[in-house]
Amino acid sequence: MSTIKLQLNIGTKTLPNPVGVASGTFGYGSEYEKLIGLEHLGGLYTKAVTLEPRPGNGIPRIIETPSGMLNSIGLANVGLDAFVRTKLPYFKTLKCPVIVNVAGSSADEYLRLVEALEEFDEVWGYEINLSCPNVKKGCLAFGSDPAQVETLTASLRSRTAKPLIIKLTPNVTSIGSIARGAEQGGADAVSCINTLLGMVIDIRKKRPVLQNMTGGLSGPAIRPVGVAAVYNVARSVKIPVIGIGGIMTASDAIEYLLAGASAVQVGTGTFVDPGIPEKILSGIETYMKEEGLADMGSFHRFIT
Amino acid sequence: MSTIKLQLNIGTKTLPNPVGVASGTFGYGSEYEKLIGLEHLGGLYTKAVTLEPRPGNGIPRIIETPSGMLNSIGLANVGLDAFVRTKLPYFKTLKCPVIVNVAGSSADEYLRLVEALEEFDEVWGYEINLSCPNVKKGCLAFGSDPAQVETLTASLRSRTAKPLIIKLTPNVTSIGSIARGAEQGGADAVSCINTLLGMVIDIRKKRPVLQNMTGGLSGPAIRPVGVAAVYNVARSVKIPVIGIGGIMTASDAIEYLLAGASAVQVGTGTFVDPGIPEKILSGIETYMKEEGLADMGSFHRFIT
Amino acid sequence: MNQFSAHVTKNREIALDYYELSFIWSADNTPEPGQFITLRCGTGTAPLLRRPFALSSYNPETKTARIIYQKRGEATTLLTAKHPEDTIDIIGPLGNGFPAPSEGSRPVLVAGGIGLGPVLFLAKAMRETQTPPLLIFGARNRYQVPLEIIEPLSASIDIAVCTDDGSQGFKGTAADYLQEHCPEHPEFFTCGPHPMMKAVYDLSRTCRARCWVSMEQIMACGVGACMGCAIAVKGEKPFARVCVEGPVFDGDAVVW
Amino acid sequence: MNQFSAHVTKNREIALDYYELSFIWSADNTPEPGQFITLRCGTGTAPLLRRPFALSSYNPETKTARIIYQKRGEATTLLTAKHPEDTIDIIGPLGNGFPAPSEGSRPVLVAGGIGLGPVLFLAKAMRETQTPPLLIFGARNRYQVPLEIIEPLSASIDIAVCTDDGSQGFKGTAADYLQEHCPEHPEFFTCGPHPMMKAVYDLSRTCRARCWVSMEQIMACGVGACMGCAIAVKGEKPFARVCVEGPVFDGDAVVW
Ligand SMILES: Cc1cc2nc3c(=O)[nH]c(=O)nc-3n(C[C@H](O)[C@H](O)[C@H](O)COP(=O)(O)OP(=O)(O)OC[C@H]3O[C@@H](n4cnc5c(N)ncnc54)[C@H](O)[C@@H]3O)c2cc1C
Ligand SMILES: Cc1cc2nc3c(=O)[nH]c(=O)nc-3n(C[C@H](O)[C@H](O)[C@H](O)COP(=O)(O)OP(=O)(O)OC[C@H]3O[C@@H](n4cnc5c(N)ncnc54)[C@H](O)[C@@H]3O)c2cc1C
Ligand SMILES: Cc1cc2nc3c(=O)[nH]c(=O)nc-3n(C[C@H](O)[C@H](O)[C@H](O)COP(=O)(O)O)c2cc1C
Ligand SMILES: Cc1cc2nc3c(=O)[nH]c(=O)nc-3n(C[C@H](O)[C@H](O)[C@H](O)COP(=O)(O)O)c2cc1C
Ligand code: FES
Ligand code: FES
Repeated sequence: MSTIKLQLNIGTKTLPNPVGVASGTFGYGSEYEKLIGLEHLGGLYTKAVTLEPRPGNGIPRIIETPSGMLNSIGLANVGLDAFVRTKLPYFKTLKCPVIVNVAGSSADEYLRLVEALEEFDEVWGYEINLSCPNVKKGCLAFGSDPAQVETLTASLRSRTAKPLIIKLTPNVTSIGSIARGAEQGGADAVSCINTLLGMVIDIRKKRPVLQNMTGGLSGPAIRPVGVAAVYNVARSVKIPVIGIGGIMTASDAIEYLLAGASAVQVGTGTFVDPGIPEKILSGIETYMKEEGLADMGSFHRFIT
Repeated sequence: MSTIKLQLNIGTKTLPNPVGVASGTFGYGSEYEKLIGLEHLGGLYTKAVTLEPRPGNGIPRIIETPSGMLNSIGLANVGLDAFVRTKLPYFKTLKCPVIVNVAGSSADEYLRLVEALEEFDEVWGYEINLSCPNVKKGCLAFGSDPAQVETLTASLRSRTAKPLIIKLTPNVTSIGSIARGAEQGGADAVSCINTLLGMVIDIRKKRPVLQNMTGGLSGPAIRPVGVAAVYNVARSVKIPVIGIGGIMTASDAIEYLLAGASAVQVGTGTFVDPGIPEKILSGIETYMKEEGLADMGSFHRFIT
Repeated sequence: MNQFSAHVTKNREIALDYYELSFIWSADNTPEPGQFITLRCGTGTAPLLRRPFALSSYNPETKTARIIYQKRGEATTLLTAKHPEDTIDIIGPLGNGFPAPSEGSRPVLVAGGIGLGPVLFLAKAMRETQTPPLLIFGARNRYQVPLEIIEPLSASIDIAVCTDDGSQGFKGTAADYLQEHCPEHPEFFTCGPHPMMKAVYDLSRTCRARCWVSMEQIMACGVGACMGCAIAVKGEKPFARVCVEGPVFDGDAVVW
Repeated sequence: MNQFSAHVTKNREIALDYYELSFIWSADNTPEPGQFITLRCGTGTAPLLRRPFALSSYNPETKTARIIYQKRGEATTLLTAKHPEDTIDIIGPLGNGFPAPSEGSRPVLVAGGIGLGPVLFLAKAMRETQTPPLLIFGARNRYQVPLEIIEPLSASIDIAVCTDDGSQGFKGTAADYLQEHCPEHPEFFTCGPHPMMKAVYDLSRTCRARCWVSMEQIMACGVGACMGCAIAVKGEKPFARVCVEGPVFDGDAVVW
């Protein structure tokens, strides 16, 4: 059996393995440090960071749905300054790459965030959240127009040499063309999918369960949508694709890899069982050995 | 307790009650006649009819997914001529409204189908399938462009006075604007949602399970997406909205009604239990009595 | 065909991961060998769809019907937890059963794995009415052979058990056995994994015998409405629905 | 906090739709009254999320912990099917427990429905270390009162059972009882339905007592990562997470 290469190049850097944890589902890492070995993560994508602190949306914010969940956290976070002060020191102690998920309500905000984080080595790279369905203004508008995505990506590109990952929303007519916008703007990778727009109504109270009316649907329910999105995106761009959506098992992750992803992120799955990312990584290794696959690229030759 | 009105006007006609069965999941009705009383249906939406007979897509065509299923039937159907010859006589014997789901690969095909069916009284109305994700050419392209939807709807409108329902796909950036196109074209109602584009991969065979690669995701998994779509569409148009997607119980149907739908269709739910449409209808009646709701419109005053 | 709530009377493991479920039949029609039912194994949304199972026996006096099933995934695992007090939601009988064998032929029934149920039902029916059949059953190893279900039949019909590893009966597949021991003027009735049925069909070509095959395909509705259970067939139409045109097909009609 | 696979030692119905689940505790930390665990009730994708339950007792000698839960929906229904041979996937102990009562105060523990578990745990702890508390438990009717769980405590502490319909003990809500029978210098510790806790808190304002409330909110992660379990609080930040800042809060901090 030949040796297996789990690493993956994203721009100028290398992810140690293909299994990361998705933004907004893993906090800033410390929340899970007692439960799992963070050093095994192939990428810790932080909760979105915004320029100003944000309290997040009204309550309730989450509700379970068939094989999924709907959330409307909003971009609840401490804001850039407190993030730098209170979270970065912790990231310094971590052995896994920390990718900061960045969200803004204007192009300028995105740029200022990246500029401010650029000097810190503990920030491995950026995942640009153009796709959050839970804020009224800003990111969703950007994320659904290829030209705007290209322009914003290009501006960000000129400000950083670190890995720049654009996160795509599935709530568009053609996710492939958005991905092309990101690629043409100079992104090093795209990640997809973010949550699907959804709503659950309390029929006795006769109003949506979530205070924010709609929310983002995640979990196994959306996995087929995510796999199809990755399949489309991987056929639209040459940069690596990071697959997200409903991944609970190694088999689920392998579906994404075969569809064209070079890495994956586990989101809702970690809520269900924090041990899932590690189990997936070892399951991928076993599969690669069994099937004689040498590296992440070798998953891509089967489905054309 | 005042009397309850379950009827609903669509264009010049009236649906007897708000619970129909969705296109492609109920064949032509006869398949279920031994299991349930078809006379209770508030609308039997036929499998899509095309001009020429179509064998449908390759096999396998379906696969279960978490709380849902993926199908790629393709528009398997006997074609217009055989439909008129072999199916219409049966519809004549039915007491429920039969709405013919119409699909084409060009505007001209849609028009010819409606023209040909116009003379038959047993055709209560049309549901125009602009949204099937399972055929390479045609309907999906139409369904994702408001201007094309408006033009096609207007042409259809000039050819029929029967209820004209445009069925919308969720695989678009703004489903509300597609709905507006349909309304401006003269549609009597819109129905939504059709299935979400999805893919499932067999990791041992290393290819998509469905021979057609991608398929349409339906079932409870997509219900939050359907409810959000109906909520958006109902705020974009004044014509009635028919809610579809993952409805299994009266409570699910009521979510759609509260979100802005005036009627619903049960699809995948009928596979799971053919008795579901009737249970839902009686559940809606009970709810209306308990909550003091007089008619379908009265569901719409709570969520704004 | 009816939808009914059936009382479970027994549910027991009969071989490794193979179970036999008995329940009270209350559809209008009496089921025929080769016909199937669909049942809802859970109550939630995952697993979602009804699952099809062929009937393995029917006793008109006690109105008891049975299926033999293998524990495979979520739905069949839930099924193993059913107890005699429980009820299950059943639709049936569905599809077309096996035809009667032609005059003068020796029925050869070939079953593999979960194909045992319908073939056993057929064997029992034939035992009473025609030339006693030869029944060949293939399994991976002896743990997967439900001996106590098969043996009682050996008084009245010839039975050959085959295991891939030779741990019980003939060593080899059911098709291997058939190749070596095919009787005169055979007519084949088979249900099991696709490769096994194909092998039996190929053999039927060589010896110019008729061959009836019970096909499998994933199903959504089970009643002909969804077009989901299509298989490729020869003839005018490229596809046939397993649930209504089958599950039993003339082997000649199938695109193998 | 650890994730561990716990052996179930007992799981029994203790009142109508109320169950007590006992299991072996193997986290590094000893759980405190008011702390909770999350557990995975099924193995499939629906129900999906872990469910939070407050601990109702802990025996350091046998390392046995317990929860009292009500059968409500899919997840708790699955939980009722756990047997002594089974294992369950647990994360805990989570959150902050109840604080010790202030010097000189009389602890008044008010529980309603599924709030009984943490309050019982607290009562048992207080029984040994401080002024014996008064425990008030409210339920809808006598069928929902797990007498055999509550009664053994009555030897060492005062207990008042209240039912909405008067079928057991005091007729009225726990808050009604409290209004009529509030002891001197009380300090409140409460867990139960929101309206009950609000009533207890309002009463605490009237009698200028401290009031500790154990809040509920739907949870996804249970460890502070998802921001899902927010409740509205007073102070600089508008929200607090029940799973890490709570579940026990100073009643004064909560936006009621
Ligand atoms: C006409 C017919 C008769 C059958 N008779 C028997 C029988 O007598 N005994 C028996 O053990 N099994 C029988 N099967 C197969 C049985 O339906 C599957 O084993 C069962 O559905 C597995 O469900 P699961 O959730 O446990 O496994 P899963 O993990 O969901 O699936 C395991 C395999 O079962 C098949 N399957 C899954 N869902 C369906 C579905 N909705 N319809 C059909 N196949 C499906 C697929 O091939 C899949 O790969 C029959 C199938 C058909 C079509
Ligand atoms: C800190 C805390 C401690 C709790 N302690 C207990 C206890 O000791 N005993 C007990 O019986 N119950 C307790 N609960 C409530 C318990 O978590 C719910 O009853 C359980 O989740 C219901 O799940 P279900 O699937 O059976 O019901 P469902 O039908 O899913 O839900 C019924 C209700 O349970 C609540 N619920 C559902 N999902 C969650 C979730 N993921 N997180 C939190 N609440 C949810 C909702 O209010 C919902 O309306 C506690 C909740 C919290 C937050
Ligand atoms: C509670 C919650 C919060 C989330 N917050 C963010 C966020 O801040 N930024 C972001 O880009 N995605 C966010 N997401 C989306 C996830 O990163 C992921 O794209 C999505 O949940 C699909 O993956 P899953 O099905 O594995 O959860 C959030 C998801 C959840 C469930
Ligand atoms: C097997 C299958 C076949 C379908 N065929 C059609 C079709 O021919 N025309 C159409 O407009 N919609 C078709 N649909 C979509 C359904 O009508 C419905 O919009 C969708 O399944 C969502 O509803 P559900 O979740 O209740 O199934 C089909 C769906 C399924 C599952
Ligand atoms: S399963 Fe639906 S047509 Fe056969
Ligand atoms: S449940 Fe995730 S932060 Fe509390």
